[in-house]
This record gives sequence, C-alpha cells and structure tokens, in this order.
Amino acid sequence: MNNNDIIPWFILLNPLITAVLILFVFRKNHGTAATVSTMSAFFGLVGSLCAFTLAPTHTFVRWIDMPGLQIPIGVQLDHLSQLMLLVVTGIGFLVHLYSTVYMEHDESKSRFFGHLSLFMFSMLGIVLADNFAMMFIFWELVGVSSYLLIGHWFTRDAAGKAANKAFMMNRIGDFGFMLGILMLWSTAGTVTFKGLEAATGTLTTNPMFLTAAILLVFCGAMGKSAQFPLHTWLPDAMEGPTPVSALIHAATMVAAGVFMLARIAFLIGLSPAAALIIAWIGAITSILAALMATQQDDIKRILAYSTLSQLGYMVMAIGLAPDPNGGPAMFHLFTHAFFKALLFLGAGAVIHALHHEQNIWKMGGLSKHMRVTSITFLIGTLALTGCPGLAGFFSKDAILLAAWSNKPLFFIAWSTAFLTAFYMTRLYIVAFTGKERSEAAHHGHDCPAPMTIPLVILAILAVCAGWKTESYFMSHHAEHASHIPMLLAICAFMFGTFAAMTLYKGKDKEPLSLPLFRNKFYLDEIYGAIVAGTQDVLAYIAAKIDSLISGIVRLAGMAAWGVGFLFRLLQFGNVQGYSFVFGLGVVWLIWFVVFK
Amino acid sequence: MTVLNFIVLLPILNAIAIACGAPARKSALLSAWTQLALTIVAMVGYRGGFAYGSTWAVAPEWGLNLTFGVDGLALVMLLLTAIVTVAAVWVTPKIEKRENLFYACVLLISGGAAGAFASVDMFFFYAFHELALIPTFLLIGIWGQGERQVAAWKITIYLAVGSMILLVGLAKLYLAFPEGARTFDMIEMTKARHLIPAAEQGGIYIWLLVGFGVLISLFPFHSWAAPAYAAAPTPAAMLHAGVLKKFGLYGLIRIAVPMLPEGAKVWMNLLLVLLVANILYIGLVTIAQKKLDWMLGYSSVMHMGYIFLGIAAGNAIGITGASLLMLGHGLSIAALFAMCGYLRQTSPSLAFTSLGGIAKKAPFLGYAFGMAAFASIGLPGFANFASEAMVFFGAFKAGPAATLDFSSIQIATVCGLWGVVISAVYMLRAYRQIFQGEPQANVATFKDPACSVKWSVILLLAALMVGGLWPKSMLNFIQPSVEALIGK
Amino acid sequence: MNPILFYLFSILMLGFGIAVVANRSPVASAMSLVVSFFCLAALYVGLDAYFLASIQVVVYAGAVMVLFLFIIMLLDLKAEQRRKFNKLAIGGGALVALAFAAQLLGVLGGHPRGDKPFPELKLPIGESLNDLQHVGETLFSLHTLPFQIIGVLILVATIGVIVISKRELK
Amino acid sequence: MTLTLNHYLLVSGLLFSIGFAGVLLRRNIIIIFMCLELMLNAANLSLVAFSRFNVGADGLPNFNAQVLTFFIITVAAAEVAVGLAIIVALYRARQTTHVEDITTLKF
Repeated sequence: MNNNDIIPWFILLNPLITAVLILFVFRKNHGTAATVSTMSAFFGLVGSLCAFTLAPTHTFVRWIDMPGLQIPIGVQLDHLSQLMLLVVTGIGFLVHLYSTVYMEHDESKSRFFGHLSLFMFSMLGIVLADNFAMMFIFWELVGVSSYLLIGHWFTRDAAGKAANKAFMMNRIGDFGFMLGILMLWSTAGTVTFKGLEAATGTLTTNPMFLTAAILLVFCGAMGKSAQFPLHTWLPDAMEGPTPVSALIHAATMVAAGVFMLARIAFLIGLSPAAALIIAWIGAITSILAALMATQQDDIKRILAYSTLSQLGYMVMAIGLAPDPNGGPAMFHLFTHAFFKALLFLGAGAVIHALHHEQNIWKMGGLSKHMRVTSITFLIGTLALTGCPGLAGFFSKDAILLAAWSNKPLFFIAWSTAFLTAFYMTRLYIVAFTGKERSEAAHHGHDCPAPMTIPLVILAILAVCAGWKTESYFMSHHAEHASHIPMLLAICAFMFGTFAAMTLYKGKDKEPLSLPLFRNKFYLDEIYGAIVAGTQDVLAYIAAKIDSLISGIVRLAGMAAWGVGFLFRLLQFGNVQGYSFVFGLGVVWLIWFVVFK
Repeated sequence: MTVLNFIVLLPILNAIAIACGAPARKSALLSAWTQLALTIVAMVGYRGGFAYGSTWAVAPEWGLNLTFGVDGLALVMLLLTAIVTVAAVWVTPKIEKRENLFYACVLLISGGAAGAFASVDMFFFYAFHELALIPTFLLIGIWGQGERQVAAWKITIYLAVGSMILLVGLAKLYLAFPEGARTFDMIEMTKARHLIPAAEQGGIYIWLLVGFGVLISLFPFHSWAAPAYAAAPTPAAMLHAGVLKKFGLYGLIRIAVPMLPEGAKVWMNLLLVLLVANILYIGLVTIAQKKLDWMLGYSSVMHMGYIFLGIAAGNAIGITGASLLMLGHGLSIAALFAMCGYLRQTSPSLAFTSLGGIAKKAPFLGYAFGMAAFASIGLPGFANFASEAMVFFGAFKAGPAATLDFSSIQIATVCGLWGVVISAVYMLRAYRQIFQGEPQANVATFKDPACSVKWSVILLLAALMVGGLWPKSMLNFIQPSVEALIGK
Repeated sequence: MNPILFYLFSILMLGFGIAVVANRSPVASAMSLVVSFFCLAALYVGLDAYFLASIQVVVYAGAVMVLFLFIIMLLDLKAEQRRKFNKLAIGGGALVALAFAAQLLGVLGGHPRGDKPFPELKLPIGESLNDLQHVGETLFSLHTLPFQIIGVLILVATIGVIVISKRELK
Repeated sequence: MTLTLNHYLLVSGLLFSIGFAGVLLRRNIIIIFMCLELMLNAANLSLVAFSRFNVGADGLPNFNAQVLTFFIITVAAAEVAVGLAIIVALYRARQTTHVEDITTLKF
C-alpha cells in the first residue's frame, strides 16, 4: 500500500467520516455542519484531481472470505472510474457550495448536509467498486441516501410518499440486479469485474443464460437510472430540495446505472440480443420522456423529464456501442452532468429568488432582473439542445453516429433531439423572456455569490466539456464516419428551437394542450392500479387466509369443548336409565365372552 | 466451574433471588450486564473447537449428565442472548404490580435460552428450552395488553404441542443409533452420525422439522406468533422474538442438518415450499396489517423464511449466512419491539391511523426506528444484509449453474429476493405513516425516550452495525464450527 | 334332601320374589320378601349349610326386614297410585331381564360339570356335619384381614347412618 | 331326578333376574332396594351351592365360600342401614321416594 494507494481510500472514506461527524457530533450547530461538509467535498475534489493523474491501481480488503465465496471491498482506479470521480466530486463540491446558501434558513440543515455527505460516500463507493457485490452494497446505500434526501422535508406528505416511491422502485430494480449477480457468480465463481472478464469463456457457454443475466443486471440499472418501466419515481423525486435534484437526479445517482453498464460493457458486447433490448428500452424511455416534457408547467419537472430523456439516450448508446472505455454513452454522461447540473442550479436560483414559485407560467421576463442566472441558463439550454460547438452537440452527435447503423433507432433519436430543442426553448422563452406574469417575477434578483459562482463555473464547463475530449472515451476510432448524422442533428436543433419560438413568443398560457402527455401517459395511475390490484388485494386475501389458519387452530380448542359436551349428555339423570344401560352392558358382555 | 457455568446459572440464580425479594430492577440489570461481560470474556478467550466444557453426572445409568460446552456458533448465540437480555431489562418501564415476579420471569427466559445454547447434552438442551416456556406464559398473561389471556394460552399450548413433537423426534433420533452407540451427548452423536441408517433419517427429520418449525413459527404453524408478540410486554416480546425463536433454528443446525443429511434431501421440497410461503405469503399478510405490533410480529415470522432458506441450502455458505442472520434478525427485531413498546405509551392501540408525525416531536426515536427498520429490510451496513447476501449466495449455489431452468432451491431464492421488496414495502409504509407527516393531536405531548430506552436501543443498533460493517468479526466464530458440522 | 322339597322351596322363593316386584303396597312387598328369605334358608339347609341358614334367617329376615318395615312405617308410604306407564322403559327393562335369564339358561345348558350329583360327605359315623366349627375355623384362620375390615365397615356404617339422619343444625 | 349343581345355579340365576327386573321396572326406591337384596341373596345361594358341590379331600364342603357368604351378608346389612338412612334424608329433603322426581344430577 504505497502512498498513492491511500488516495482512493481517502476519497471514499472522507465523506463517510464527515457524515458520521455531522449526524452525531454537530447535530445541533448547523453552521459548522455546512462548512465541514463543504470542506470535505472540496478535499474530495482535490483528491480525485490528483487521482486522475495516477496510474490505474487496484487494492482491496477481504470483507467476506469463505471457501466458496470471496467478497472483497476494493477500490479500482482505472480509465472509467478516474473520469467518473471527477464528475461526481466536481459537481458534488459545487452543489455543496450552492446549498450552503440555498438551505440557509432550513431548521434541519445539519441533517441535510449529513445526508448529502452520506450520499457522496455511497456514490463514490459505486464509482470505485471493483466487484459486483460491493457495487450492490453501495447501490442500496445510494438508494437509501436518495430516500433520505427526497424525504428531507418529511413533514410534507408528498415528500414522504415520493421518497417511498423512489426507494420502492430502486428496490424492485435491485431485485433484478441481485438475481443477475447471483447468476453470473454461480457460473463464473467470482464477483469481481476482473474475474468476470477472465471467465468470459465459461459465461458464453449458454448464450440464453448470459442474455438473461445481463438483462437482469440491466434491471438494476433501470431502477437506478429510471428507465422506461421504472421511471415514474424521478419526476416525483423533485419533492426534495433543488440542490438534491441537481446533484442526485441530474448528474450523479441516475448516471450510476449507465456507469455500471459501462463497467460491464465487455459482457454486453458478448450478447448482441441483450445489447439490442437495452438500446430499445433506452430509446423508448427517451422518446416518452421527451413527449411528456413538452407539456409540463413546473420548471423542475421539465428538467426532470429532460434528464429522463437524456438517460434514455445514454442507455441507447451503451446498447448500440458497448465500449470498455465508456464509448459515446460515457461521453454524453460526462457532458450532460455539467449542463444538467447547471440547469437545475439555475432553476434553483430562480425558485429561491421567486420565493418557491415553480410554475413557468407565473414567471416571465426574468432575464431583465436576473442577468447572470439567465445567461448561464441560456448556455445550459443551448448545450443541452445540441447547439453546434457546445458540449451537448459533440456527445449527441457521437450517439447519433452510433445509432446511424440502426435506422429505426436513429429516427427515434433524431425525433428526441428535435423534441429536446422544442421543450427547452419553450422553457427559456416562457420563463426568461416576455413580460413578467406575476408580482414575484417582477422583483426577482440574482442570488448571492455562493449560488452564482457554481452557475458560472458550470456554464464554462458546459461550453468547453465537449472540445477534444471525445477521444478519451473511444477505445477504437471510427475511420471516417459519414457526416449525415451531424447535419441531421443540426437540422433537428434548428427546427426544434424555431418551432418553440414561433409557438411560445409572447404567449400567456399554454397554447396547445395534449392531456395524454400532460398526465404522463397516465402511467402513475396505471402503476397505482397495478399495485392496488395485485399487492393490496393479495394482502387482503392473505390476511383472510391467515385468519382462517388461526381459525383452524382455534378449531382444535373447540373440538375439545365439543367432545366434552357430548360426554356430558350421557348423564341424563334417571336412575332407571343408568341401571338399564348397565344391564345392557352386562348382557352384551356375557354374550361377547360366552357366546361369540 | 468454567465461565460458561456462570453465564448459564447467573440469570437463573438471580431470578430465584429476585423472586425471593432481592431488589428487582437493580439486580436484574446487574445480572444482565455481568452476563454480557462474561460472554465477551468467553468469546475473547475462545480458541476454537468445543471449549469451556464441564459435566455433572445427573443420572449415570441413563447416561444423563448435564454437560456444558460451547463452539463458535453457540458463543455467537450466547452473545445475542446477553445483548438482548441487557436491552430487554433496561428498556422495561416502571412495573406496578408484582415487579419481582416480572423480572424473575424475564431472567428465567434469558437463563433458559442461555442454558439451551450452552448445553451439549441433548436432554438438557431440550429441558432448558422448556424452562423458558412458562415464564413467557406468565409475562404475557399477567403483564401483557390487549386480549392477553387468549394470546398467552395460545402461545403456551401451541409451543407445548410443538415441544411434544420435537420430543418424539429427539427420541426417535436417540433410538435410531444402534444399541451400543446410544448417547445424549451431541458431540458424540455428530461423530457417530454415520451409524444412523439412511432409510430412517427421513422419518426422523420430518418430526424434527415440524417440532422445531412450530417453535420457529414456520409457515403453517405461525398463527401463535403475531398475537403473542402484540399482547406481550416489551421485554417478553424482545426476548422471545429475538432469542427464543433462534433456539429452534440452532437446534436444526446443530442436530438435523449434520446428523440427517439424507433426511434433509427427502424433505427438501417440502421445506422449500414452506419457506417460500413463509416469505411471500406471510409478507403479504404483513402488508395487510393495520397495527404496528402485529406488523412487527408477522415481519419476524417472515424473516424466519430467509434463515430456513440458508439452512435448506445445506452448504457452508448458506448455513453460516443463516447463523449470522439469526444474530442480525434477533438484534433488529429486539430494537424494533423496544421502540414499539415505548410508542405504546402514546397510543395503546398502535394503529397506524392513530399515530403520525412522531419524528418531529422525537427526532432520536425517528432516526433510531428508521435505522432499525432499514436494518431489518436488509440495508447494507447492518448484519442483516451481509447474512442475507450469504444466504442468497449459498442457496443459489446449491442449484446447477449456467442454466436457465432453475432447480427448486434457486426458485426459492428468487422468491426470497422478492421477499426483500415486500419487506421494504410494509416497513417503509409503516415508517411513513408513523413518523413522517404533520404531528397528530395525541402526539403533541410526545417526546424523546428516557436515556434507559435510548441507550439500550443504541446498544442493539451498535451491535448490528459491527456485524454489518465487519462481518468477519462474527464469521471467524461461526465459520469453523459450521464447517466442523457439515464439512467444507 | 330329596328333590321334592328343593322344588317346593325354590318355587315358593321365586314366586314370592315375583310378589316383591309385582306388589303395589310396599308392606306386602316386604312381607313377601321375608317369606322368600325363609325359603332361601331352607335351601341352605338342603345344602348342609346350617350355620348360614340360621344367619340368613336371623340377620336378613330378622334385622334387615325389620329395618325396611320400620322405614316404610316412618315414611308412611301409601300404595302407589296408578302412574302413567312409560311403556318403553318397562318393556326395555323386562327385555333386558329376560335376555339375562335366557343367557343364563344358555350358559347352564352348556355346563357339563354341573350335571354330576352332589358328592357324598365323608363324616365320622354318628356325627352330623359340624359346619359352624369349620366356618369359624376358616374365618379366623384364613380370612382374618377381611374380618377386621368388616368390623371397621360396620362401625363406619353405623356412624354414617347417624350423621345422615341427623337433623340439620341451623 | 337327582339334584345337580345346575339346578341350584338355575334357581339363583332366576332369582337374580327377578331382582334385576325389579330394579329396572319399579319406580319406588324402597322396592328397588328390596330387589337389590334379592339379587344379593341369589349370589349367596350360588356360592353356598358351589361350597357344597366342591367337597375337599377331607370330605367336607369348601368353607371359604361360606365365609364369603357370611361377609356378604354382613356387608348387605351395613349397606341396607346406610341406604335406608339416605332414603330417609332424601325423603325429608324432597318429600318423595319416586325415582323420576330425583334428577338433580341431570346435565
């Protein structure tokens, strides 16, 4: 364990120590809690910066060591995790800085920062994990910390319900994830990624089995990265404070699923069937989310659906081009993290300034008063919609290029790009331009420095994150890709923005209303019905059967009483009767003994 | 007089002393703490194999001698008993009527459990468990709440019948040995296990399975558990759910698994069906519960399914995982029942509708209950997760690898995994309805528990975290003894 | 004892036995019972059990029947009026009794050892059977314990009677 | 025709059946009590018959049976005494000797 092996362990354990310190020592004094947490996030950033320069290392501790089962707790610094470290700690530090002001007068601030550090610890655990079991452990810890953070204002019922929903969806995903791990482990005999890479021979003996295992592991990613069937928790997760949404539900936690898929890209490569299914699920998620986003009024909900859509993009990219160095998916994840965090923090600034007003139709004309926020928000929007030259353009182009080989997927990807441009421009125009539609919008003002500085930094990153970084993610360079996908991408950007501008210039209320999208394809109601229909009905039946079983047990007691009652009837009180019965007995006895 | 004799006799002698008039709470606390200290001393001084042996010939002509002896697995069980006893005695509120008898019964239960875990002689292994049966009846019947008489009678008669079945099983096992090799000493029996004819093993195994199954509330025999725990006073519920139920499982691991391998194979499918019903069916019943204490009762019945899954796996990983889960589940259910007992002071009915927003009024309780709840649904960082993971790994490994048509045990593992989702559903729903949201009227005057409840819960949670963050601390004890029992 | 006497006395005994059952008035039943006891004593004499015959007459006919008559007088029982007959009970009872008698005949029919005549008694010439002495000897030699118990029993019976028939002390 | 043991047994059996029929048929406790005495005496008769029938080696009848009969008679005497006392107490309590009126032990 030479000294630069200490660094990854330090990065991992530093937030845990901070969380323990805050939750148990600094419970009462909120100020110190905030500063301690932000300082630890800063050290984490510094640590990951110098970890970026280190050669790949892999050190581990034996957590469970039995003859048949070795589960190590290890940290693995390699191409993929060094990059992800930067993203997580970078955005983590900026969000910490931002929330010192945002959560200024929240009465349980120390609890918030404690849980934030706990989240950083679990997220870094996923990034640094060198085996599936450890990744599953931190997978659940991330689920719990997102539960705690979403449910921060637990006195509000909506927050409690949203937190429960998020944890439940993650749990369903983890069910599949664990089953996938079990299947892979029982075949390969080891849970570590290196071990699995070595055991690809045994894994590919039964392709059906491998496809099923990969799809089950992908089920875990679906739960965490909110892919199609398990996505309804992400919009509801907006109940949590905005910094939480920025850090967790934009940049880091939801990206964990994509990161994990990148981690096992060598497996996905082995089973084309699984890759295709993953790609299709990603595509469906992106198009659905984009459609839903066009009709939302709450600024945070629009961004949440946009995240959903971009995640669908990344998962589609992993399905299409699984690349051990990350491929287009990780490239998009890298760029998306920055501008999505920027957009969320911008939205947070707007909400903070307008005293918790989240409906875009109540805003308008904010660019006049909130200069820095609106400029950075515009940069973020352009980056997201794929304006040429900004970060989003390069990563989306890489994905479209990868999708070019599969025409239907390309068409879906293209229409998503168009819709992204449409709803983001709609958001910007309605919220920031035109005349103020509410009194609060009138005297909105820029937020204090610790909130605007992260916005500026992120804006810079959103601009230059795409330049010349593509090669980092590609293990093999496409010789000469055709330029058509790039041109089509630019058309999509222009058509989308133009359409949104013409439709929403100077409008006061939503011109076109499509109830199907507004109510999120009624998926929430469908899921509610399914859960109510199956689980609650089954639970009711089970409870009835259980009372039946305990009835059977009581029956045994009743049987004893019944037999007692029968014998009581024999005492009919008449002396003659007794002697008669006695006589009968004697006669029968004599008959039996003598004559039988 | 080894340290083990003190661990076992201490609670029993103290119970007698208290019954005869010693100051009840103080001497009970003293006895519990010394029991814990002695157990830790025993664990530190443990060097493998069967240690701290001591025998007293009770009836030599029948080969009955009270032999104590402990291996790693039994030591962990003694640790569990000691910790839960300390927590149970410490958390008890002021008892008005007949305080001495109350504490005497609590210590008798603990003594009975400790005696059962520490005894190597099968006869006294059984006898010590019976010792704990009557105090449970008294505790539930006299100091319980709700319709306690019914519950007390039900649990006592049910467990008595279960013990009868178990006695038949043990007798058949004893007689299955050929004439010369008959002994009550479990160590010799395990050594001479090859003498048991394979044909008879199935017959004996089913008796033991049903007998222990009733004591552990296996699926069809579970209807005594929830009413008893709902009606029991806090320490009785903690000790019975946390410790006494583990006697049955410990018995299965100590007797049924090593000595009757063919028997296990014959009844494997039945056991799997029952444990899957235990997990899924009882899980659904738990979801349907409207009251906290009933829900906790049923959830403890459900978690038995996982331990059975570990035992059904039959390999070293599964059974070690099951043993660690016994420790984890014992501690987490004890913590939950302790806090549930404290909550009962605000709303005796403990119905979800009558409670709400307690976390605002009692932040410590909100946090501690949250941690205990998350521990019991298998959140990493607590012993339950590490052991449940090992149970799943062990059970899945028991089936064929690399094929999609799963064997029966692998299907049971899948159901077990889905059980984890079900347990999350009911536990979090309960947590949200009780602790989150706006505080209700009757919660207005509610405040954090006194330091006795607070520190006993902290003790339980700390033990859980040690087992979770660093499972090797417990596995170093459990693993060698399990491997000695069933081979690698 | 020649058969004629035996038949005479047994028929008399059975007849008066039936009289005991059939009579309406309890006193008549009691009187017929006394006569029945006398016939039985005669049969005992036929069986060379002179001591028992005398005991039978003294204890039964004498003491027991006197008790009965005393009680009948004390309770001033009238002859029973006609009570409604419970046909089923009467029929059932008679049936059982007849069944018993029938079985008895069946048993005795198949009892060859009982058909041999009574063996002659070997007595020293001139003396009659001194059965009182023999009964006394067997009583006090072989059956001492039962004798003691009977003594105690009689004592208990007398005390019992006194306790039961004492008026309630309020 | 010469007397045999069966004759005596037959007579005692008949006497027993008569007594037994009496117990079954009559409703008055006193009469039942008398029939009971009849049954007892039937038993005594068969005992004495057997005693006379089993002549021992010394040519004397087997006196054990006679001693047993002696005991039966004494017990019967004691029993009559107690029985009648009970009947008196019963009469004083219920003013009836009719069997069907006394059914306190009925379920």
